[in-house]
Amino acid sequence: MADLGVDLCGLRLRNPTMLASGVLDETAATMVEVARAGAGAVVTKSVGMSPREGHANPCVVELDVGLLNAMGLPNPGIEYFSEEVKAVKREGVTVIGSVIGGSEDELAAVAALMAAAGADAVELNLSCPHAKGLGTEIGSTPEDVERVCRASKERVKVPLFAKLTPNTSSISNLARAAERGGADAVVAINTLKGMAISPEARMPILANRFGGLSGPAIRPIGVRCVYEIHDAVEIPVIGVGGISTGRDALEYIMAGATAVQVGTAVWTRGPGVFKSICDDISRFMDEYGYSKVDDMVGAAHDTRP
Amino acid sequence: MADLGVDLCGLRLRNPTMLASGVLDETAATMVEVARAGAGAVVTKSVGMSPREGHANPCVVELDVGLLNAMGLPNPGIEYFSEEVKAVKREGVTVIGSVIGGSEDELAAVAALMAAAGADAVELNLSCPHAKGLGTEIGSTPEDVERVCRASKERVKVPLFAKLTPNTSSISNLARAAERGGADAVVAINTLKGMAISPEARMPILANRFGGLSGPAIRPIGVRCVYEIHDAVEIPVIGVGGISTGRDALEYIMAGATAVQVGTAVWTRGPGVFKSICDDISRFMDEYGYSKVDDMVGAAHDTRP
Amino acid sequence: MLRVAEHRDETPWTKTMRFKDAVDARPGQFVMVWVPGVDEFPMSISYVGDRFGITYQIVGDGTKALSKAAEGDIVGIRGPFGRGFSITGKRILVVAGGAGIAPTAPLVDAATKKGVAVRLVLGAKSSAELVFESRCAAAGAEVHVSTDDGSKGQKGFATGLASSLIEKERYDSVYACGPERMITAMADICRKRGLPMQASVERIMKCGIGVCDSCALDGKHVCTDGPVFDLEQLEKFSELGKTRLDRTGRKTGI
Amino acid sequence: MLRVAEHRDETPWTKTMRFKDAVDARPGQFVMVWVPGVDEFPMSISYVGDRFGITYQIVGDGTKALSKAAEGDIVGIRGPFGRGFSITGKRILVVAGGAGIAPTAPLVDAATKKGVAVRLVLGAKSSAELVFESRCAAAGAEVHVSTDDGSKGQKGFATGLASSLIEKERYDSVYACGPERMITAMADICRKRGLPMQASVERIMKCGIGVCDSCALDGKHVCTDGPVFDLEQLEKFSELGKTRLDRTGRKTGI
Ligand SMILES: Cc1cc2nc3c(=O)[nH]c(=O)nc-3n(C[C@H](O)[C@H](O)[C@H](O)COP(=O)(O)OP(=O)(O)OC[C@H]3O[C@@H](n4cnc5c(N)ncnc54)[C@H](O)[C@@H]3O)c2cc1C
Ligand SMILES: Cc1cc2nc3c(=O)[nH]c(=O)nc-3n(C[C@H](O)[C@H](O)[C@H](O)COP(=O)(O)OP(=O)(O)OC[C@H]3O[C@@H](n4cnc5c(N)ncnc54)[C@H](O)[C@@H]3O)c2cc1C
Ligand SMILES: Cc1cc2nc3c(=O)[nH]c(=O)nc-3n(C[C@H](O)[C@H](O)[C@H](O)COP(=O)(O)O)c2cc1C
Ligand SMILES: Cc1cc2nc3c(=O)[nH]c(=O)nc-3n(C[C@H](O)[C@H](O)[C@H](O)COP(=O)(O)O)c2cc1C
Ligand code: FES
Ligand code: FES
Repeated sequence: MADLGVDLCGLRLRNPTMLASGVLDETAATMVEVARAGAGAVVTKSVGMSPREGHANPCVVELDVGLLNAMGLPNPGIEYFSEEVKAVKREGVTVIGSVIGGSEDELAAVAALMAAAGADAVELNLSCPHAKGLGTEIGSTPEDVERVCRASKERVKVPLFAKLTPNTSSISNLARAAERGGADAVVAINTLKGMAISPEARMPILANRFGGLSGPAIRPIGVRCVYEIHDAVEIPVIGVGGISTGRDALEYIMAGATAVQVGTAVWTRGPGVFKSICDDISRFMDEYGYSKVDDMVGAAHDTRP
Repeated sequence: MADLGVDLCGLRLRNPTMLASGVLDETAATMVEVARAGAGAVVTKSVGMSPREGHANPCVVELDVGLLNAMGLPNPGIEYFSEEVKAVKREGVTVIGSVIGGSEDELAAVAALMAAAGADAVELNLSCPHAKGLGTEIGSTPEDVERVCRASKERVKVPLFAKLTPNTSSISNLARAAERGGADAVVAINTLKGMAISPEARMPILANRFGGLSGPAIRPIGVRCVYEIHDAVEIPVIGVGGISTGRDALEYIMAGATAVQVGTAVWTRGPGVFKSICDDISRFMDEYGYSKVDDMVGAAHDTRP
Repeated sequence: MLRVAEHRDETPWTKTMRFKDAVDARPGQFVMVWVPGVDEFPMSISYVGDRFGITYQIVGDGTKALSKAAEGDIVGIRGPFGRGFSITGKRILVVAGGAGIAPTAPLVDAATKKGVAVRLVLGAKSSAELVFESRCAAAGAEVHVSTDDGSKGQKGFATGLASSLIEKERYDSVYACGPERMITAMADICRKRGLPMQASVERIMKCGIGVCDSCALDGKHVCTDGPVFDLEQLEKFSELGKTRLDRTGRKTGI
Repeated sequence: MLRVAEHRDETPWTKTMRFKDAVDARPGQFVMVWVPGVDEFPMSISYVGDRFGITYQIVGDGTKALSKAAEGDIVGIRGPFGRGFSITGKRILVVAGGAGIAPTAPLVDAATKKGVAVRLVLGAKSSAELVFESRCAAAGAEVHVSTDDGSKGQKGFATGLASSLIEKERYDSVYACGPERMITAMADICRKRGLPMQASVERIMKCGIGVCDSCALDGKHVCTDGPVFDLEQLEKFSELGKTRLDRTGRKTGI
């Protein structure tokens, strides 16, 4: 049987799947349940310096092709959340702490507190498309990305991941900036900025009007982004966007992802999705003669017969 | 019964639906068939100065959520194509000529020839995500868009549309630039840059590797773009991306589109999709008490009780 | 979006809204109700099947706005979501406190229709706030009323009345919906007596579909694993009756 | 991606490839065959149902690369696409020229199975290039061979042999697949005789699914409206036998 373990910036994961930030990861108990269901690691909800309620309801729109959400980064603040991180760590789960901040200093401060709480790695969310002053607004230019990564890098010893936005004309440029700024890995992609309108109500459905599109709809975009980033940087890439089967995960891995994250598919397929993806990958590796995941990373770049 | 007619830059369309560029519009006979099936107007395949074969096969990937294509802008060149335009006009069909070019001068020259052939309007394709030197590469910055529109505007008397790319951090900025450059309307959106990989073959499926994502997957992105553009410019917006039902079209109209284009749905629902969309819209207008399409344009902007 | 077919007052603070449409749902499932421009919130389905409906108390801005909707107006509905009640046994006791009657009334309908003998304890603050008493009686349930102020039926809480019924008669299963302390009290009684029990619980809901974690209860989710939980699960909850998450995700006392 | 189960030579330039998988298709439908890293092109299905297959002539880079695939190798398949033949009548004449036997052999299978009397005219350049003669005979068809060089059967084109059969016997329907001038010649004969006819035609295919317009034939599309058209439609085509679109979309002589 194939070995599904992967090495990611020195972290050893039992399999390449992780729970994506923002999905079932605001409380310790839930994160532990998801890890038990099969995820190789969990990424926490994006947490900031102080508590946030997030946007008013409606904050999700269910679509045939995925999900549109404008949760608005609700979170209990890093002080409170540190206890949740510790509780997850006590259960032996690999946990990556996602952080947000309104400025590079605030972000670096939250990152430092997240690391202090025991997170195995810290993921900078530079890419939420629907919360003012957080996310995209500090991650939309290469200059910002570099500066922000550098500030956090100085305060964090554990691996630092930069999660990038696809709402840009060149995600490679953002990835290069993250690498220059000292990020140890790049995570791509966050959601695409979208909107759904109710013609009957003649208004946008989300209370925040704009939201982030996730799920199967964005997979071809995410795969393309990972493929481009793999060509642009030396640091590992973590692929996310629309993964719900092993085959979807393999697209990302062959595009260049060392590991993958799964969010929306937890809605459609439940937390069992992690095990199901791993089983698929393992069957594929046996059939196509791969003994370790690493042999497949970026494989779609080297062949043209 | 509701009146479906719309006025678009002085053109009177019997209904707000048009065939989108690149789908069933390389030959006159096909365009006439699609118009007979119900489209209010047809946009031609994007045509350049000289003939192009386009990319090798495979050039499409069928997805659950839409279509990924890298046709590579095959076209017979404007000299040959002028005869097709004339043949369509002879049948009394409203035809919008889509044009491409490697530089602003070439584009303006093709636009002028397209207008001379009798096109009712000219659409500048500034946004194809998968053909080198054409499309996005001359339409990815506001400066380029403005310059290119201005050059064509000087040579074309009929209405000039600028078709924009969503592969950007701000489509509003591109729309403002098009308006400054003299465009009479903005068309949004073209496809999103994407990729599909075959894990079994360990390579991208499209011969061109990268392609453009269209269909239901991109509708929330297109609606968001039209909503943003409607706030940014005074000129009309034409909405396109993932429309296959009247309700989809109404999302765009309420976001601010004066008319809509339909491409990928011709694959899933056949050319009858135009009539079906119009029937849906008409039923909706009767039920919700709208007497003309114009009363719904941008309606989702004005309400918050 | 659905059109309101009927909108009637049950009490000064409780209304029932019915729609032209049918919903294929089990008693205990809920929908997310969108009042355009105001809010979206969870509501149990109080009438399943044809012309489905909800029954709600007016407590804040969202329900106040909903209460103003006229017949023919449109309301957004997502769902049905969650797991409903499962009806087991020949004789059951249903305990409903306040708005807790909303999901239990269709349970009474379904159970009596199946030939199950149903005793319903209907608790409210006062006689003016009793809902669905005659509906449940007409369905064939034996209805026992308790009011906090004694204005009708037995004075006191529903749990008191319920526990005296349990002492008198053997039930195959107990169903509870109402304030959380009523649920924990019923759970205590049922555990001691070895009675199977199911209860519907409430938490803040944002997504309603199991992604946002805002309705978390010890790692389970009210929107997908619930809102109806059985006694075995209820006993495992360390947070039940003690804490709930606020909108930021912090545990706060109930 | 499907695995090649069997790959055999039919003639020096024609091979049949079969897959482990079944396809639910009508005779006359086609698939798009992807040879990774090389090309994707349309091929008629020559075996429908279980272990479906294609039968192809090696003409260029794509088919040459395909011909090198070994058993167990993977090939990409999209489809089945298009409209196939419909079998009508009690006695039919099938005329196949060259690789035109690929879609007509399963038609012969299906028709004989239904109890229809089938006469097959099988045309090829020489006896070495005849494909599926024994398959069709075994299925129960009366097979008439013509070769351009007279190395087997009647010397000359398949159309000549077909027209002499039509003079001798009354057919309910005629089916043709092969070079375009064979199709137009058969259409002439059938029109004159008032015989119903169906023919499969070829055009450049890029998408295969009715979006790109590259397979256009007078506003119809070979990939979705065809590849099989009936006589009524064939007669309306002004381009048939005269012009076809090249890869840029310009009409060029055939
Ligand atoms: C599964 C479920 C079923 C429910 N069924 C019914 C029912 O059948 N009848 C009924 O009257 N009530 C029901 N409720 C409670 C109902 O959702 C709240 O009364 C309603 O959301 C109040 O909204 P508001 O805007 O009027 O008040 P607000 O002023 O917004 O809030 C008043 C209180 O309602 C609760 N609440 C508010 N928003 C939410 C939310 N999004 N999710 C959960 N609770 C919230 C909180 O406790 C809050 O303090 C149910 C709740 C849940 C979770
Ligand atoms: C509906 C349909 C069914 C077909 N069925 C069969 C079959 O069963 N057996 C068989 O041998 N051949 C069949 N063909 C023809 C087959 O598609 C071509 O022989 C094949 O594409 C040649 O590819 P190549 O790369 O080897 O040759 P190339 O060197 O690429 O081309 C050789 C010739 O093949 C034709 N061709 C090439 N590419 C395409 C394309 N994408 N679409 C259509 N024609 C093309 C052109 O006429 C070209 O000049 C069919 C064609 C169509 C349209
Ligand atoms: C409900 C929801 C909430 C999310 N919240 C966050 C968040 O807090 N921080 C973050 O970095 N990404 C967040 N995301 C984005 C996901 O982590 C992920 O990048 C995106 O959804 C694409 O993956 P998917 O298609 O597997 O969901 C959220 C996504 C969803 C659906
Ligand atoms: C096969 C195909 C070919 C296309 N070719 C062109 C083109 O030549 N010029 C252009 O401006 N857009 C082209 N497009 C983009 C469409 O016009 C449209 O903007 C996009 O597909 C989104 O709309 P849809 O989801 O309705 O297809 C093409 C799209 C498809 C699917
Ligand atoms: S309401 Fe979002 S997980 Fe339950
Ligand atoms: S091959 Fe594209 S329309 Fe037929």
